[in-house]
Amino acid sequence: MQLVAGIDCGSGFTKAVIVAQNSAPECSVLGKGKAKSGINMEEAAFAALNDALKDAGVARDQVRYVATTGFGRYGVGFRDIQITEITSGARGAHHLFPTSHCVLDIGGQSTRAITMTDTGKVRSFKTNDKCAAGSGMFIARAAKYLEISIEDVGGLSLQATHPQPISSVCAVLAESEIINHVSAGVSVENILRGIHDSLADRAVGMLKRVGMEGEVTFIGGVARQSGIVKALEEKLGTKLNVPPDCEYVCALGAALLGHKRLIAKETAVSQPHAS
Amino acid sequence: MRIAAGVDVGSTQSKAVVMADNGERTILARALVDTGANVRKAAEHAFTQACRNAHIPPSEVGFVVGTGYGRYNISFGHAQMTEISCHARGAHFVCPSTRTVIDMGGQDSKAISVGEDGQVLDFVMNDKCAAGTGRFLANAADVMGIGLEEIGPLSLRATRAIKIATVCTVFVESDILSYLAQGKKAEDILGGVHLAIAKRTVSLARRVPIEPEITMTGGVARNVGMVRALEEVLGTKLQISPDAHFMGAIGAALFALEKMDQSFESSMWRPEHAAGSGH
Amino acid sequence: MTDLERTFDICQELVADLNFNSVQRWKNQHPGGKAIGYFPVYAPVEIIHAAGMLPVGLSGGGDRLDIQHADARFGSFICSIVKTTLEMGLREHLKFLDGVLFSSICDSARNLCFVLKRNFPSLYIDFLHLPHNPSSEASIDFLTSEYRRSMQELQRMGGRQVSESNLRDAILLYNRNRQLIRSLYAFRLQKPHLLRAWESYVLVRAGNFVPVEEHNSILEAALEQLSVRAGKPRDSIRIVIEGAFCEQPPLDLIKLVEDAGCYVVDDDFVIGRSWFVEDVPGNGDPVRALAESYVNRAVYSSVRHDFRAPRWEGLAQKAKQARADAVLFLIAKFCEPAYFDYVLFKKKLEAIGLPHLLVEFEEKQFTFDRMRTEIETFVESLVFD
Amino acid sequence: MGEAKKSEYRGSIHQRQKDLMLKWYERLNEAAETGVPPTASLMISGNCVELLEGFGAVPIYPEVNALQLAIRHQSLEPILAAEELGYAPDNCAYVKADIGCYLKGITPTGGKLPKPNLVLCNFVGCNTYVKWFEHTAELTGSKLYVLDVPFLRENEPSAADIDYVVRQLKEIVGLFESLTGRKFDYDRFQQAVRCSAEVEDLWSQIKHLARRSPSPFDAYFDAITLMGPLYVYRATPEGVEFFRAALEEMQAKAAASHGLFDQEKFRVVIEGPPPYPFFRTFRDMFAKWKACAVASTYSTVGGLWEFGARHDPEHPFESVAMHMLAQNVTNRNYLQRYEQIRRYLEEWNADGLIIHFVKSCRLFSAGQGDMRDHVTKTLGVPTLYIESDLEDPRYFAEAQIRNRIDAFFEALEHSKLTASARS
Repeated sequence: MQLVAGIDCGSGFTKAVIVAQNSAPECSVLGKGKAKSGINMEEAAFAALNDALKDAGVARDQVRYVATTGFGRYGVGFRDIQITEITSGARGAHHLFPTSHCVLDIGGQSTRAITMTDTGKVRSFKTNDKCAAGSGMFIARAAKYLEISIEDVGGLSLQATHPQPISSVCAVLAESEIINHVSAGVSVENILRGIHDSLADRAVGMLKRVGMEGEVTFIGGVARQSGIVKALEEKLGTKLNVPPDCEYVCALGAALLGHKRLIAKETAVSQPHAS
Repeated sequence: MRIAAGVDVGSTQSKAVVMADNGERTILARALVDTGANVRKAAEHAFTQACRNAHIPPSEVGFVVGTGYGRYNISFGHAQMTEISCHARGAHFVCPSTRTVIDMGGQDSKAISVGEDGQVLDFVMNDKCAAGTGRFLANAADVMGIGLEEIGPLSLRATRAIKIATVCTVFVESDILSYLAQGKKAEDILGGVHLAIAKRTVSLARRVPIEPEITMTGGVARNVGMVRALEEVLGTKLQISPDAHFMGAIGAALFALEKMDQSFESSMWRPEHAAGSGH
Repeated sequence: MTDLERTFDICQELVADLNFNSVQRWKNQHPGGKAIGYFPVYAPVEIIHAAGMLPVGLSGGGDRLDIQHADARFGSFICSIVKTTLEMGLREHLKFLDGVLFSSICDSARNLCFVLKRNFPSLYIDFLHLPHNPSSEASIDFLTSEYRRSMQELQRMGGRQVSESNLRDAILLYNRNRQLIRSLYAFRLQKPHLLRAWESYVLVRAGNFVPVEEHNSILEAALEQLSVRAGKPRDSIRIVIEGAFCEQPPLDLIKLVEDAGCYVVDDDFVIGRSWFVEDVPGNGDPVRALAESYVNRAVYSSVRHDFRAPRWEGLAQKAKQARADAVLFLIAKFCEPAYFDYVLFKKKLEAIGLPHLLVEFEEKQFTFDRMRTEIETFVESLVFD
Repeated sequence: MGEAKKSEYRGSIHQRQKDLMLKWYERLNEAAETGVPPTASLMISGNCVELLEGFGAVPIYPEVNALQLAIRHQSLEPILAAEELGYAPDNCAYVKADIGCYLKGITPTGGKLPKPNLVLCNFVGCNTYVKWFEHTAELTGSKLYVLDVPFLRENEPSAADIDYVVRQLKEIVGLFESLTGRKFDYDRFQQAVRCSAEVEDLWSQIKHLARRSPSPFDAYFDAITLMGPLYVYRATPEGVEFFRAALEEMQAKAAASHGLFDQEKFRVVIEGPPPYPFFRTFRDMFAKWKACAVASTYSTVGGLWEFGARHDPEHPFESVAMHMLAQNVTNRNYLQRYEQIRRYLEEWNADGLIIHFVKSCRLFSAGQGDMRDHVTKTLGVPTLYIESDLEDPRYFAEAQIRNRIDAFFEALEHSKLTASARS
């Protein structure tokens, strides 16, 4: 049994997934783990991996190959290969929803729209540019300012009666807008839904720019917020695929791609004279 | 004796000052509360707190001037002034030789050229894409997981301040994260952040003539790292009053006292908005 | 260190020198000689040379100059090169220059021309209107008279009388210079593993700061040394870079592109140095020959409009000739001509099925993590199944 | 405050202005349906509408369409449509709104817009124009001609500049003849130039009325209302008639000392285009302080006539060329704009300058910080610098802009009070 680990070194959390190929042609997930990212990327990666090993009930030395992804992917010394989170996100999403050709990934620092081929290979992508108030961090900060916990954001947003849109495309100005809404006495629910609506608008714009078609898979930590899922579904006029473990999708994709590399490598070794 | 108050409702904190005039104008009390999501309440809270600190019932305060972005929410206020006028007036009161005021507020930073009577001669505020504001520092602290009060002192310990090219908060956050990932020291990153903001602020402040004395007002004046960085870029010492944080409220209270002295008539005094009537 | 590496080092130093020591050196050797800077993209350097002056190609402050004054003069949403150029002036980096020429490339640069004029009244500053209507026969007549006007200005501010033979000599020298650059690009296109993009970039850009005769020798020597350079091909995709014609990307960014798995087989860095696709004719009226070459012999560019030969066709052809797998648009932030052209370039590339990626940069950037992710993803999407 | 906040000049000419503009859109609709009259796309700045009159052709001004849309708060949708196509967030939003409208079939009145017989790019300083019309031609498949006007880099255009423009104008005549099959009517062209000269004279007189205190109208906000007829009808008898009526109406106001407010408190000069998506809100921010714009640079993009320049029917081609080269704010250089502002400040007796930076338009905005430096430090005139956009609603930070405007007038009022206390 070939065990491969994928580790996604994100700005907030590091996530690890362990996959194995059993008798089925497809890989299956044995375990997953998580650790807070700190100043030392390698430590966090190690902790997340251990957590995943425990979850899978396997030993470290059974893992044959480690693929890292995410912004800290180069900071992990024990990796075999590094892959960007866009490539891995697309691959992971494709594994979970094979009929989907389009991914929206909203993480702590950035938002990405990706389209891919039938095999899960990236066809085109777009990441949010300089002045997009479209990341999870932005919502977290707004929640802090509004004195509510991040877990409550999704639910509260759903209770909005008159959403107050955030029109600015710059995160700094958008924060000012929120403050001005608060000053003007707008309710927290309406502000939150406004933020979700605006984020959704921007995400839909990005999806259109990459040439979205068919069903959309929504991954990344922000996918947990029911308010934005609803806003997106309304604007797209279709249901979204939201994987239950939405924040593990990149780690999974990395593991799957790592697995592919491992097989390719071993094939090459066993057939040294093949052209 | 005339008693008046100034309330400065900022995006993160609300400040109130009660002043008295019996020939000489003196500060009786101050109060500081977090603004939070309910601006009206915060303003009220700051005001009553200041009255309590001054041992004066609110009913004895003859006139209240509101300032700051939340000024139209002060239900008990009699007039509103922008914080630009108030900071200039406050700084002139505390340090009469002030000719330039630098303030890094939560929503915008400003440089004000002040005349001999404390009047605003010229002022400039941050450009759109250059958030050299207090919020920028708060976000940097946030991203690094360090308390806002700690970043200034920590930045002073920088030995090799890193270079930060952008002052866009969105970009700077990813810059900081990648520097952390590269194993750079927190103090060096913060040293770089403070220097970058100082440079950007001064670069824009040059739109007004920057002449001594330069008084720094606002909450960021309590950040020793920022003060040091600004002094370095300006090449001169800054005046920092212990009341820096209250400067807007002091200025507002001074305007309120002047209003009670009916000799100074101006349309500025017209309470143009009942609270919440929208603009 | 090989001679070639030493040459790259020298060129890199020239490019990084914000004090223009090479210009100072030339002035010491030529007492009374004047140095005339020109803002990108193109200037008729032959005329400056023929007037006995040293043309100096300006290309911003790069990542070596922090802005302390210029932000107050040019606000948000204005590209970096405009600000760093003004900053260089305000911080006395341009004091070795006796004049600066601008041309009709975009609105920001044009306004900078007049802002400089106000702030540096003793500097000779001129604006050349390079025509946007090459379809009209009148454009050659107009540009000829525009060049003559400029020639008179240069003479008035201390240049020598430009004779036909001076100008012909200058044309020959610069024809040679452009031939050498074309050879360099042809070499890299054939053997990209032997000449990295940043190497050819500093080789070419160094010509902005030294006399053309000297640059010609540098290029000749480098080409000779390159012909015997050895190296192993890498597993890289072939890309053409488009969009960095004015503000220049940081050297680290160019290196990053290659490290991410790309061979840069063609680019438009410092495109003004190889502005003509063939030699400027040596016969006839040389002023008219220069004007006529601008109208009929120039490369396609986002700052030159020629509706007889659309720029997107030019890019498609370039990519085809370079056997490119993809096009990378490196666009300076707030560069409106590049932003606009991207739309029509994109349309054309999609029509011919050539993948592309758009990345925005600023000359003063230090960290490239986001870009690295995007460029690596792009390469991964072309390489992996 | 209701009275002071809602001040605006409302005369009978405002209704006439609306009628004229509607009629223009009707003619365009007619052209779309029948192919007659022939049309050409044209840019506002330094336009050569007289040449079209020589063919009985009607201009299409994409900028007018774009700004109409923004005033009605409908610009964001087409802007986003254009961004989906690949336009950058930092591209000129006028262009994006126009391209987006084309893609989505949106027109200002709901009527049809014709496919122009010629996309005629009058390049007068604005490099974005060239890109814009190139894209328009690509989209519509219409013939493109770029009329290249040398920038005014010296005080006066040279003989070579004028010759270059005149030769191109004549090329356009030949081209338009072959595209439409219509013969160019020189007499009609000359007549059009004559009308223009007359309209320019009337318009200039109107602008000079603002030198009085109180000014009978706002030379920024009201002037913009009158700009539509100025560009569409300048070269026609209808235009002459309209501006004659406008002048009479305003002269009557001026004679009765009727200003915009019960008492005009501040006189300002405004530089830069307005934030069309928040036109009303922006105007109210000045009205609150009883501040009247007595002059503006934006109202001279189409032509700068208050200092004496006019079209000349005796030399129609040359005078059209001169107009394009030297008599509109966009083709004049930045220092000439400083000088224009200085004259406004002095001769129109203004208290201060308002600079409105718009991110879309680098022609206007690149370098306005230097302009501010010049006006405050060299001329010693109070100046306010604010930023937003002329078409894109996403860049208008209302609370911030209001705060700055309030602070500016607070300071101005204070200095006026102390000045009067001292005297």
